[in-house]
Amino acid sequence: MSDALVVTNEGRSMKLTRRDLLAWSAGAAAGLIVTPIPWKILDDTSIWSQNWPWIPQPARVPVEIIQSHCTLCPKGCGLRVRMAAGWAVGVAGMKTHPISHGALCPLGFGAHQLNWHPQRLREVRHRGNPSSWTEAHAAFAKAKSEGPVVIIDGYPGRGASSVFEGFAEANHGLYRVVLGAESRALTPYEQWTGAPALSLGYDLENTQTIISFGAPLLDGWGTPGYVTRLWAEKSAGADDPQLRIIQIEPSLSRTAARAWKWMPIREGSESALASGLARVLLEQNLVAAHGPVPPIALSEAAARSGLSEDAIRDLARVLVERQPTVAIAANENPSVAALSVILGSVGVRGGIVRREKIERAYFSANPVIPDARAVLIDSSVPWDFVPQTGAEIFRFAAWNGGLTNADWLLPAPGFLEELTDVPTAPALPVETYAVAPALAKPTYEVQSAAQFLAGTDSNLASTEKIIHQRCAELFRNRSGTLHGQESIAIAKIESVQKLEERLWKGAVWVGEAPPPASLRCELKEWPSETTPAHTTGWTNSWDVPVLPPLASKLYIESSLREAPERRNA
Amino acid sequence: MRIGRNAIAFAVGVLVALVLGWVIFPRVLYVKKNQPVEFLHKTHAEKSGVADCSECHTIRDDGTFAGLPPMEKCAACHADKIGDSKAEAILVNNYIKPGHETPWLVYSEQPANVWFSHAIHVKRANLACSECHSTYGESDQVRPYELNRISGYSRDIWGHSMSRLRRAPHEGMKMSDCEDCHKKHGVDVGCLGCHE
Amino acid sequence: MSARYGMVIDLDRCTGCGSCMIACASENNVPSLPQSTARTGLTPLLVRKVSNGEKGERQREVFFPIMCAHCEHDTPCVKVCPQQAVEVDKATGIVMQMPQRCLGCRYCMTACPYHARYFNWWDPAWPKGMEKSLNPGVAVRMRGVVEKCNLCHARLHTAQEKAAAAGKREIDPADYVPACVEACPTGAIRFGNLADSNDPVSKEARSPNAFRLLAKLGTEPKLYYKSQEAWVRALAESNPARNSEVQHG
Amino acid sequence: MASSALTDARWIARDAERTSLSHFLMWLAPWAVLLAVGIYAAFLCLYYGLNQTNMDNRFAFGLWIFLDLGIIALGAGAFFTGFLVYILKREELKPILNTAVVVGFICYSGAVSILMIDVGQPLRAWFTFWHPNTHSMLTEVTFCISCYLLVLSLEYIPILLRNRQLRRLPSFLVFEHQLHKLVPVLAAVGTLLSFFHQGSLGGLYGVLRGRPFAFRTGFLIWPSTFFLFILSAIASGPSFLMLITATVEKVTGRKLVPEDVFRRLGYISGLLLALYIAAKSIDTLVWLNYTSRSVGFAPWQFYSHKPFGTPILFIEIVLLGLLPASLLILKATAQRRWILLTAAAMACGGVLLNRFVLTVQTLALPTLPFDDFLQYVPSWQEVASFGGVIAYGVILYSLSYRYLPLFPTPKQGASHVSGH
Repeated sequence: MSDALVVTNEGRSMKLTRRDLLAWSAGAAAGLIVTPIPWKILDDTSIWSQNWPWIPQPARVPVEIIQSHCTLCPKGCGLRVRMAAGWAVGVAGMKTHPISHGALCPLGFGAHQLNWHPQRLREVRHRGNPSSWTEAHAAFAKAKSEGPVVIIDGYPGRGASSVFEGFAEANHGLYRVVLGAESRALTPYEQWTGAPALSLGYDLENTQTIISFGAPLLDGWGTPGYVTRLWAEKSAGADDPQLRIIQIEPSLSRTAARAWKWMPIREGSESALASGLARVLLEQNLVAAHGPVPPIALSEAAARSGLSEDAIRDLARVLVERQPTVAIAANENPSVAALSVILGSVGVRGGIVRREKIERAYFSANPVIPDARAVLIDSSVPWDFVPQTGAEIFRFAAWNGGLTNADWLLPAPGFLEELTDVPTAPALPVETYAVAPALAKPTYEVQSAAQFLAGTDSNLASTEKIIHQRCAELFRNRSGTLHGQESIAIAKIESVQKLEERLWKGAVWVGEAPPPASLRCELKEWPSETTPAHTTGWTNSWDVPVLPPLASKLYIESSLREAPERRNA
Repeated sequence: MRIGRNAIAFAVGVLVALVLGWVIFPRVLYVKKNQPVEFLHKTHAEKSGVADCSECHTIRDDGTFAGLPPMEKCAACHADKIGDSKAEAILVNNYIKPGHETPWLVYSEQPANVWFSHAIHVKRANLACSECHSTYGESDQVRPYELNRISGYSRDIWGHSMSRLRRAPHEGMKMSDCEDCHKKHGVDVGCLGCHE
Repeated sequence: MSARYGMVIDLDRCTGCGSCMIACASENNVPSLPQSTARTGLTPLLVRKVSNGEKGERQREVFFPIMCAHCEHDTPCVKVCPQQAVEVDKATGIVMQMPQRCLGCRYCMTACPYHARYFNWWDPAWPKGMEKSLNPGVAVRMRGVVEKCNLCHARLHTAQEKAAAAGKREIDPADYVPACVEACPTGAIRFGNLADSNDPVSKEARSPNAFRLLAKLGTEPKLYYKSQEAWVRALAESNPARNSEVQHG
Repeated sequence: MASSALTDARWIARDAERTSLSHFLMWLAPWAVLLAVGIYAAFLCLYYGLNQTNMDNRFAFGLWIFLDLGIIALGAGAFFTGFLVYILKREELKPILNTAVVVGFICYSGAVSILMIDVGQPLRAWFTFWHPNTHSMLTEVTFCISCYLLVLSLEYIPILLRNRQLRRLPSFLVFEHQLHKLVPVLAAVGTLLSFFHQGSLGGLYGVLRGRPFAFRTGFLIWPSTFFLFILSAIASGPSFLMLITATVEKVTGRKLVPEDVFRRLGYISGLLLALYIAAKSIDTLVWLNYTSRSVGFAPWQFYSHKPFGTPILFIEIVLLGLLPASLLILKATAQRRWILLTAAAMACGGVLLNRFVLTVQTLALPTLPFDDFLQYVPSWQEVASFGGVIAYGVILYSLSYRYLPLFPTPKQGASHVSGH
């Protein structure tokens, strides 16, 4: 009762009571339900969560597909680049490419993102401090006026390479090359055949047995698509394949896991086993050759490799079962090369052949450079090449590979950012030539080493000029065929312009291989054993110092591959 | 008496809420923006005799839709001022002469996750542009672009009526509107038929 | 006509190079985040290394590309999603995942026996400028939603649009090839219409060496594998292994 | 006035004696801290996303699913007591009715809030209501739980309105009176809803064809776990209520409900537990010999991963099932209060273990031939938000106990609806 009284009193008074407030808010709440406020907010916030402003979305622009070539390493695989608004938004392999057959290495598929890699070199740096191109030019001009310049090239045979050579000749400098593992494996033949390593290759199309001493044949060796295609068509899954791949390797690598036969041996015993095999072949007259006989007893070869003597004998027999048989080393290994010679597979169809008639061999670079005023390192040189010299070092690179002793770090064009030509890939049996035009807008103020040199020396031909000369040469020689959307013999092409048109659209010229017999080989004595430099699995097919961000899918977001150990870092 | 007082308070509450929701809220939710140039479809249809939408809003050979015509298209006629309207001056001086694209505000802009193919709707289903874009093609004045502050969408997606009950034919471009039309034409494309 | 897109993966041809994984991620604008690990990363296509557990010379390894198997019958993820963010497309048989509808409850992930569904634990992000390299056809997903293989659906869109522009109803099969299929250097991954008995892929799917993982669950996956090696085929039926030789991808 | 600033006496029912405010606040303080930490953890999860948790692509459900299933099972006491009192007219259980409602409300609101933290896109959670997939157990769960939470709130309000101060508002008095008439109806509705979502929570894992360890066949669309969950929930619910009440009696040092209520609850709990264990055993046998093999999996290999060996099966069925059941039923043991309570605790433990096995172990087990067994340790954020929910429960219950008539006070009769 008392309650009621209180309330009526309040009722007369006009002052708001707690009760009025409660009634009011109850009404407001009830009213709100029939307004758009709660519902629209519910809807719009959910839409907002579908389009968070901080999440980047690709622009709606038409996509254009352009055929070109990968220039990140000397393999030069054919590319299908998806371009949108002047940027590469995706890469795939060029199906019509006569060598790579539409294949790329896993890293190639992420290459279009490399130009924005956090480790991209964005500015000229001098001993760690920001500098400018003018200062770099001045410093280089001064250096070359004071003494000889050594130029290191990691990708010989390009137009840029001949700019380097031209400069070296004109300025009493030296031109040196750093070869990839595949080419290094061919160098032993140089002194036995007189043909430069870079003119040699394996005629794998016609090979029946490959004995690989740790070469990652199915994991980025040579031009990936070339070998893997052969393997897939002739070998994969078959119990008695047309192409037998025997992998000699301490651990079960990708190649070993997929090879026809895998023989685990002790670390570093490749040479011993190769010599041992050669000895068995010679002693049991399994081969035509009669010498030289390797100075190693079968027992020793067995002891060092960890295989039984019988296993080695059986292996020797297998090697001659299906010939031609080539022995391929992971790196420079004279014993393995000599085994190929004993097997009689040099200068024969399906063996080691000569693809072009060039006589001059390149001098491969020695890190120790005693008397030079300046060393210029092209961006194609692997980051692990660290010159030991007192000279001033000009290091071109698109990406920063970590620690370096270079005085100058000079930002080079990145992926698809400059016009370059694509010479024959290492270890191929035929000559090829292609062109990779500049597709993407240069992301930063960059200069290639060739541009840089041309800038210092006005009467030096530019890369572009040389490429045009080469096209003209190709047209004059009238040999070989051009593989584009359709294949056409050079002889059938009307003009240089037409030829260039096709090349700029991604066509590949393939030369006619000289007869195998043109390569003569003479092995006087069994080569002394050398311990080859260790090659690191998949990354040896990839010479740029950084990996595309998406590579993390392979070795961080999955355990498909081992993380490559960072060089110098 | 006691009840009465409560009822009044309650009613006041309801009223306040209604005003807030139906009158004030829409004004707060949407922010009005003006087009960079006062472009009139009607004028172009009449003066320059552009008869068909596709003359400017083309579909490329690969089926992709070019959307709004690029600046060159305008420049073809408006390289120099035609007449001396204010809009004309803005177009020529601010965009065509310096060669900037005109930053049009697209009323029917859909978010990134929506995939809409004009080719399929126009060429295969033979829908008239007005089916979705209403009579905008004949508009003789530009209306401001209204941006939803929360969702960032154009108001045209929801439609003008807040309740969505009294909205004009061909108004509204929410997913439900697409679905209704698909149902009407017996088309079933699934989620990814329209989403990226 | 209603297609039933599926794949046959020839494990004998797979060298485990991983090209498909990167091509997939690149096509679908999948980010590579420094924080991601093998547990939390986004790999709509994941190649897993499996060993036969033997030692020495007799040791063998095979690589299993694992992706959404697009189960045809009683599809586990479709059944469990509370708000229809997953559905089997009638026209193509593709199991579709709608990130914009997804509320991130992850029930579908617990339902999927192949662990082929992935959660966006972080907001996607790219190094400065790299967003320019994103594929225009595919919308980037946001944090807090599930994603998986949609069989490169953006490419189907492009093909459909092209067909429509040419006034055709059916797409040209050559216009619709998923990124992984396109990328495989050895042609191990084959893509085709299982409903069409003349399609080489559906023929292969019926070959004696073809098998499916966990087919015994009765969900009719449309992802087939094939191998000449018996121990590999045996995996299809075997119970989960406990030995640690088995590598976990 | 000055005195009222220091004390909250005018808010406490006249006939209930409660400890001093300061003493009460001291009791709340630690829980408040725990709650604060929990809220911070929840904020981290919502703001930065679920990378704050330690879940991953294969362990996509973590601690929270176990927590949700667990507390919702224990919260079943609410609807079940309501069901017993209003539908089965078991008047003698009336004294614990209010406490049952509050506990239920706490469990369910806690579960829902945890759920909202643990989905990736809470802003879109309402899509489930707008675009429901009627085949999904989770849809059923979402609908039933949110509806039942509403029901619980409606049941909670009248208790709330019986607070001494609030009752002074006549209109509320009327409102409360009306609502109170509704309560039996609400109880009925609640029972129905609860039956369904308890069941669908079981179905949640039971339907997972892709997870042979959890997959069950069943009746119509419902796998056997659907029914097992209902049974186990109503079995553990009363035990949990008993534990709560006993704890409150211990903490406050007051006798709150007549002893026979305990024994009654224990007896019901015991009977249902026995029934559940029987059903569970049959289900397990069927699964071992039929279901698991039907999808081509040898059932025993699921138990071959330490620490989830066969002992876990024994503990779940015998040690924390059969044993407490008999202890609760048998007069000799049920007489002794400490045995009764221990048995109740074991019963709850058994049901919790069941939820754990079904959720966590299922995810840890491999499915692909080359999968391996997974480990998962929750991050502190997960644990903290868990703790936060518990703290929230304790605090809300303490407040309710202090200011609302949860238990009949000695002077009061059984019926005390409105007025005074």
